[in-house]
Amino acid sequence: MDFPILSVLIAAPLVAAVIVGFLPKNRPNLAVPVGMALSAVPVGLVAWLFTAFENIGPAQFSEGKVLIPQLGVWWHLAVDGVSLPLVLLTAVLVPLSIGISSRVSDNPKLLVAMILFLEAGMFGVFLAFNLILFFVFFEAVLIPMYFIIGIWGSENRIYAAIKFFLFTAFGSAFMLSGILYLGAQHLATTGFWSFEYSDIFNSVELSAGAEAWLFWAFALAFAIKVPLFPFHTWLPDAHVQAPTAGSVLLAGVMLKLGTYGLIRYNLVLFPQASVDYMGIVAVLAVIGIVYGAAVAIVQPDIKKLVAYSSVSHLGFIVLGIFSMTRSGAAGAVLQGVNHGLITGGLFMLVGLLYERRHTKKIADFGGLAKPAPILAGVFLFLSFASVGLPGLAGFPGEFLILIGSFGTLPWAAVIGATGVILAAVYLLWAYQRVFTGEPTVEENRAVRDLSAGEKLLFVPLIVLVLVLGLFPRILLDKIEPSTDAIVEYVVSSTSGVSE
Amino acid sequence: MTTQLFNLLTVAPEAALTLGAVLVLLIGTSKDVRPWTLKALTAFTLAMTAAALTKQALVLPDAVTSAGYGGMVTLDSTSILWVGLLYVVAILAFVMSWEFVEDHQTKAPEIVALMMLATAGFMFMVSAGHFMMLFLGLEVGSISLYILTALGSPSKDSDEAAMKYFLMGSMASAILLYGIALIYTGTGDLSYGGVFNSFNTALEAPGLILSGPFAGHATGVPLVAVVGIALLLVGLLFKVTAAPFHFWAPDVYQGAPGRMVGFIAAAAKVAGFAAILRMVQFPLFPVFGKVQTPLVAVATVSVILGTLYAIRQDDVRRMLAYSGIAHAGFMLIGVSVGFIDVTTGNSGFPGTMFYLGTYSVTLVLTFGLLAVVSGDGRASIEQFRGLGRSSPVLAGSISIFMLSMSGMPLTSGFVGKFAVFSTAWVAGFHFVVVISLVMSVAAFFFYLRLIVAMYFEEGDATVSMALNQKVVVLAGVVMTIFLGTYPGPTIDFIIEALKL
Amino acid sequence: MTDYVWLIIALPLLGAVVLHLVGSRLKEPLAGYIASVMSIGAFGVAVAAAIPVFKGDIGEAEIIHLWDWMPSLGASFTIQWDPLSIAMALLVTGVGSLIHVYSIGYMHGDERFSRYFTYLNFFAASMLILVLAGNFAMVFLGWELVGLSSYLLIGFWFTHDLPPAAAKKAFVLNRVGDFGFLIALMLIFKHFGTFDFGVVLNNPAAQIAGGTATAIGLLLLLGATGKSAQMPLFVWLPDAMAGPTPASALIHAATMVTAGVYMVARTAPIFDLSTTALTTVALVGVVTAFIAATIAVVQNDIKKVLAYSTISQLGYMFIGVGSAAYSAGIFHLVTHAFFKALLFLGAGSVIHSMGGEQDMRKMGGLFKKMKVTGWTMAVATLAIAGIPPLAGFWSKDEILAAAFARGGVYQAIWALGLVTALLTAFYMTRWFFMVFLGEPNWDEGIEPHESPQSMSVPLVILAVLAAVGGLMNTPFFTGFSNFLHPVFAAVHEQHAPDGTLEYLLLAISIVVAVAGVAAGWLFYRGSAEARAHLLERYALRMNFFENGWNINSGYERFVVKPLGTLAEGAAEFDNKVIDSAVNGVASVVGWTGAKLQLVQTGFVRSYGVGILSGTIGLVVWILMSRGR
Amino acid sequence: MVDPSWYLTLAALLFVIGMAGVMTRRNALIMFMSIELMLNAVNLTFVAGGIGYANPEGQLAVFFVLVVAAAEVVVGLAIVVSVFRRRRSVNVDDLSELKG
Repeated sequence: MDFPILSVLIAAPLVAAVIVGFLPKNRPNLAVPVGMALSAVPVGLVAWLFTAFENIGPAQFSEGKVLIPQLGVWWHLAVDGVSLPLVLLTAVLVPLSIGISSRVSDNPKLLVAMILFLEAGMFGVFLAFNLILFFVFFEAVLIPMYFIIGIWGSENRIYAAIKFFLFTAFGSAFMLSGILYLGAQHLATTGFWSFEYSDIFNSVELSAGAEAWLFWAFALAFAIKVPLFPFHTWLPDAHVQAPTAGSVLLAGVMLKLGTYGLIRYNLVLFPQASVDYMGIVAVLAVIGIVYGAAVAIVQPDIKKLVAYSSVSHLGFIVLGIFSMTRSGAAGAVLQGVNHGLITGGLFMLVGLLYERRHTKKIADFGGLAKPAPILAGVFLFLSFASVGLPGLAGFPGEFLILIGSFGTLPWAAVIGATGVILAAVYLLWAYQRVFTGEPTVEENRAVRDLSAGEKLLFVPLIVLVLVLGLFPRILLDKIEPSTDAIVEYVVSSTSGVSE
Repeated sequence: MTTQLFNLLTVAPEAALTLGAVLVLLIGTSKDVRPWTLKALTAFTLAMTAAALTKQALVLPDAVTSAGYGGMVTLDSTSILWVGLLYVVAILAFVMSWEFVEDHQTKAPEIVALMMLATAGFMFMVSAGHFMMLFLGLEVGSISLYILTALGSPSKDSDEAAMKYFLMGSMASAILLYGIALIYTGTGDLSYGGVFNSFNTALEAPGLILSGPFAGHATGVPLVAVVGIALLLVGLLFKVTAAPFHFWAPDVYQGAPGRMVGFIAAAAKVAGFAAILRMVQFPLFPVFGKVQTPLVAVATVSVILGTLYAIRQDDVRRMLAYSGIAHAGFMLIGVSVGFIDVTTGNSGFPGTMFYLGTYSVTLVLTFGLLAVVSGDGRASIEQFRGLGRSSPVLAGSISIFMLSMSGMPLTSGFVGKFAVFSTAWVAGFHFVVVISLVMSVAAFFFYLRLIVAMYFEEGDATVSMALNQKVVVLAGVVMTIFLGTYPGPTIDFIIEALKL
Repeated sequence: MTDYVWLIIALPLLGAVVLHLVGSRLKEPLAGYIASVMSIGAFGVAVAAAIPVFKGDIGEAEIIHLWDWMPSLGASFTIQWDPLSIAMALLVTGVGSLIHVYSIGYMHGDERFSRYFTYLNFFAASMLILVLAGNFAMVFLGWELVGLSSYLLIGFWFTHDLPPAAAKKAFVLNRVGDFGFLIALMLIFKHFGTFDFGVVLNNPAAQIAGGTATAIGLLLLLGATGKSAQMPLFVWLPDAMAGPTPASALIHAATMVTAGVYMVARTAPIFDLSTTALTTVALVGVVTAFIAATIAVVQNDIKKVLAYSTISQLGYMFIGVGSAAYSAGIFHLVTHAFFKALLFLGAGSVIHSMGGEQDMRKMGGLFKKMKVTGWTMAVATLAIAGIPPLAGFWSKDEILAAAFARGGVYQAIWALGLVTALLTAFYMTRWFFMVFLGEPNWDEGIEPHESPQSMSVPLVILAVLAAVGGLMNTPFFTGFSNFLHPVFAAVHEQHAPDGTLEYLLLAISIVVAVAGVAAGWLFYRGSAEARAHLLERYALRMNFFENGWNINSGYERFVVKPLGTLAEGAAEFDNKVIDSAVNGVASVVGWTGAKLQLVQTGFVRSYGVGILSGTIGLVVWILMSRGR
Repeated sequence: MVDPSWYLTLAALLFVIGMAGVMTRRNALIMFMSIELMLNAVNLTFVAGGIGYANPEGQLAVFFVLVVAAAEVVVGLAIVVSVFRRRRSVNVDDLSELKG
């Protein structure tokens, strides 16, 4: 691969951010359109990558350059079936989240720049094939999100921002110690430092004990990011306080950093431990599914409701990953993308509702479907997608996960399936309370429907949700070779999985 | 090691600075010294110093190591590295605090001269080849710092700070000196080389050097010498504000004139660490095993205490003082790693050196920026509210420096911590590393507080930076990011330089 | 040969999409025409594609593979074109088309006219996906999509309060059923490794033991009870009457609610392996049939009566398939579609002419005003009451006969079924009397009138079907079951007994039906006072039945409330315990920092002490340390 | 001659006394004196060592120490003066505003 497409992919948003930064001060409303235009570049690059991508297991487009030779830190990027869909998701969501911020009056330049920085960081996380490089990006994405929440958030933003930052960083600390251990082991066995994914995978032998604690060191970091019960409490605060763009990217992509890490690192580097503890993780995941849904039902705040629904959905994804089955893993990756699109869209709608009514309390709404039928329609569409209605994007992933996990963890799959009922309860009830009935409050009668520009933002989402619902193969063909290979490896190299 | 009695080159930078200081004082005696003369003279002196440094660096390859004045001072790649770092700190300090100088017409020459003398003193200290030289350099530097703390616009705070600094400092140097004396009584030598040899032989053949008065007092390294080593380290740890020898630092940083603190803090830290590294690399190398564990303990305590203290501070300078204690701890971890493997040169020192370099530069610049906001008085965090909007450059740079100190990836701070921790892990300090990592997470809280104040909270603070300040700060930012993203060559360079 | 059947699904879907995109710009009737054309077109295609099968040119099922959905699960968009799916497809498209046409008149003047037809077309497409599916995954797809369209149509008048709530209730209770369906799917995949009918239903005995079959069967039954409104999940159907009446006719009478029956029939090979599952199906059916009938007796809402009678009739179908008399069950499904759709449309026409009035106590004597409706309703009533030779009689009788013939517990089922038949005849007669006969009790200002052509024509057509439809399958001519036979060839299907017993049973059900009608006639012919007098003596029990055996309030008390409390508790726990723990850690750290500050006294001499102690410590430690 | 180790012991005693002085006395001037005492203890040690090894370095060191001590005292007194000017007291316990 002569053309360093991946490096360019990471560089593009950075350049874009700088360009946005140098826009004339007196024309603040320029930032959003320019930002959207520039963020189309990554979309194009990813589209090209998507077409050039071969449906094979191992990572492709690998490119490397040594950064710290003494410590074996490389600028090593590559993409495989696990990361490609998430890269695609990121590229798609960023322009939308910029577009949804068009009404931000306070220093939009900085906001757009931050979003673009965030995009670069998230690309980095998905593409890095060197543990330190991965960690660097994994931490680096905190900064822009921290600013996004802290500057453009609502009343309680500072608390939420700091909580988000410290909570996540806390987990990463243990992961870093684990990474150091792996590097040191590599030094011990081969005589030189290396944090290269492949090197560690190939030449680091781990004792059972070491593998166990490493597994948990990594798992903690990712579990907090996902977030897995009981490490989820930062999520509602962050979501409720964050501006719309922040919530979209937080739910859409950043939570997937965790699930991605679980597949890429926990499963592959610590297979035996993963198998040993799959039960425990599955328990947490299932608790997350039911618990998140239950809490969502009674949320008086619609944004919090969507946030808790994320907890529930991410539980499914983790369950799929730790089902140690092909369909489970493939479904997990697929569901990561679908959840990103659907929940991202829901958060965009919630943001629009907030713009119109300046409240997030469900009780303050009611009967909005009359003044704003299209908004209501899109909301209902995305709700059903989120509920996992077949034919829409939410279903295939969830279905694969349940089918897969039933093979190895039947009880988990059965309990998890109740989440399907609960999802219908909280989303449809919320829809009923917000959109149906006769609009009683005066403000509700006057609510604007989607403007043309806003409609335009949802077109790609709706199209993708339909396409991925009916033709999930488009992604599955690219995902499955990689996930199958991973699951094969885990199952074959360990004992204890009975499929 | 080529040794000739008068090798001016070995002391050229120090000499240049000292001469400059003397000249500044001389013209300072005339009533009306214009600012620009002072500026010109300072610039000239610094240029001379730079020239001297380059000359040293150029001749170095021919004479790998040379010692002047009967081995009182040594000139090798390491010492050049240290002297150079001190020089950078000094020049940054001059730029950041020049307004301070100009605000105090009458005292201006003294201030400049003292800064030069302090630098020179510390340079001697780090390039010393002899304990007496170490002590003298230390004292010259420290005493100048005492004065700088009290000088300028005297306030109750600066008085108190100066008094505390002076009392504790002189007590510490007394302890250090006593340590030297005991080492002398134990080994009969004051030159690094001599001490090194006697320790070596003592360890090879116990009792050999026990001729003379102390026969039978000890086997291996004589007891007095061991006590001496401990006291010596205490003296040096005091300078680098390692717990539990840190008490003076917060009060001094908070009380001293804000625009001076950067220099006061950074210079002492660099010199102290340089000296400690010198010690464990050369004279104390044979007995390193004895001091390793205690050093790790001190390091850990410093990390924990520094972090926990800093969390509850509302004065930014005081907060940074405590964070500085934590940083001292981090670097001490690197020091106490020592040589994992001498042949591969795989040791904690390069990481520590990198850490020290980046941290000290960051420190000077940060304090400078703080002073831009809060002047010489106390720097309460409220003063920073809303700066993110009113003066983005300053706020942005402060944020980046804060993130670098907190060890956020993509900044040099992360690379330093990463290098130190990775070697520490190999050395087997797993527990220490984990604790440090957790603590550095807790540390995010107070580093981020400043960002919160500047960006997230409403406020109408506005400030303006001088152009030259902007230049150096931006240079510092660039360096922070560059070393954070592509540190390979720099680390290589350091490793080369640290080869003994 | 018939690979164009995908058009059957595509046409209504196309209609839905087109109407959704441009519907708002269309003049009123046009949207209706488009939708109807699409539906009728689908019907035409179905007929065309069915002919070769009728002719017997195609022996076994034909599989048309469209595209892969989730290949690794053997889930694809595949159409299975066999007698069973043909029957269902013809039913859905045929009755559906009539209801489309009818709706043009019924929905006249509604501001969301075109949106209504969008949903109607969408429903048709979904239902066809369900019945034409070639694998379980696609069945599930259709299964959920009909749920969605039912949700949309029930909640069509969303500005009122009741419809949205009813819609949500329907969808959620369906989801409860789907939960079972989903787990059944997991089991199926675990044991068969695919969802393809061809593999799963082709001699499943090779793959699964009786226990698994029972599990799968019961789970599928749970799914069916949700969709087909059986015990204990039937409570959503009466509420679903909040939707437009034609929609109720199509979805909640003729087609969607029968999906469960279709499902059981389709998976007959699995049920065939487990008597337990099969018996459970029959029991659920008969219990539901009976309970619903008792409730129907005392309802006063013209649509509620029909809703409960639908539940009751679905119960019959479950008895049928539960007695392994699959073709009988399907047969009743078809005939019921005819007369129940007819009844609903008639009710719709009545409501239409009464200006939205639904309370039967305010009707009566409409027969003179609405001749067409009146006559057609008379036919329908007799048909459902089981009066020969109308459709309902044949199908119901065959089911009961089969149940009787199966013996054992099934004969109890037969008995209860007979009682239910009596009730059915009674309450339908009551219904007819209260609406059409007796003296008018209309509110003033209401001028009942016959409905427009677009409504009356479908009524007539359906009436004809309801009258003669039964002759498709009689003890004397078993054309329908012969047609379906290939589908159930592999399973042990239960047939009605032959000979004298057969005629005996026939006679019994005739007697029962007539008795029921007579009772109703006697009771409701008399004066309202006498009735009222009689009723209040049993008022208490009446209330119990009127409230549907208090099942709704039972759910409210024992399911909804507790779950709500649980959720509240979880939220509380999240807030009070987990989050507090997180913040607790932070505050502990802060507290430590604050306490430590006390050590930094500010007194220089105490600093000295600190340094001294540190020094001593270091000295001692270094002296102690073993290292060299 | 006396065994040099006695000198060391004495020096150690002096040093400890000096240190104790710094800890215990409130008056800045007396604290200076205590520090001087510590330095003199050091000197004594140096001299003793010099004698013990019969090499001049020890004695030489003493001169340096004396000079440094003198310089220190000068600075110290200057600071004391400036403190006294403002607070009319040289009691170090009054200097406790910077804390926490």
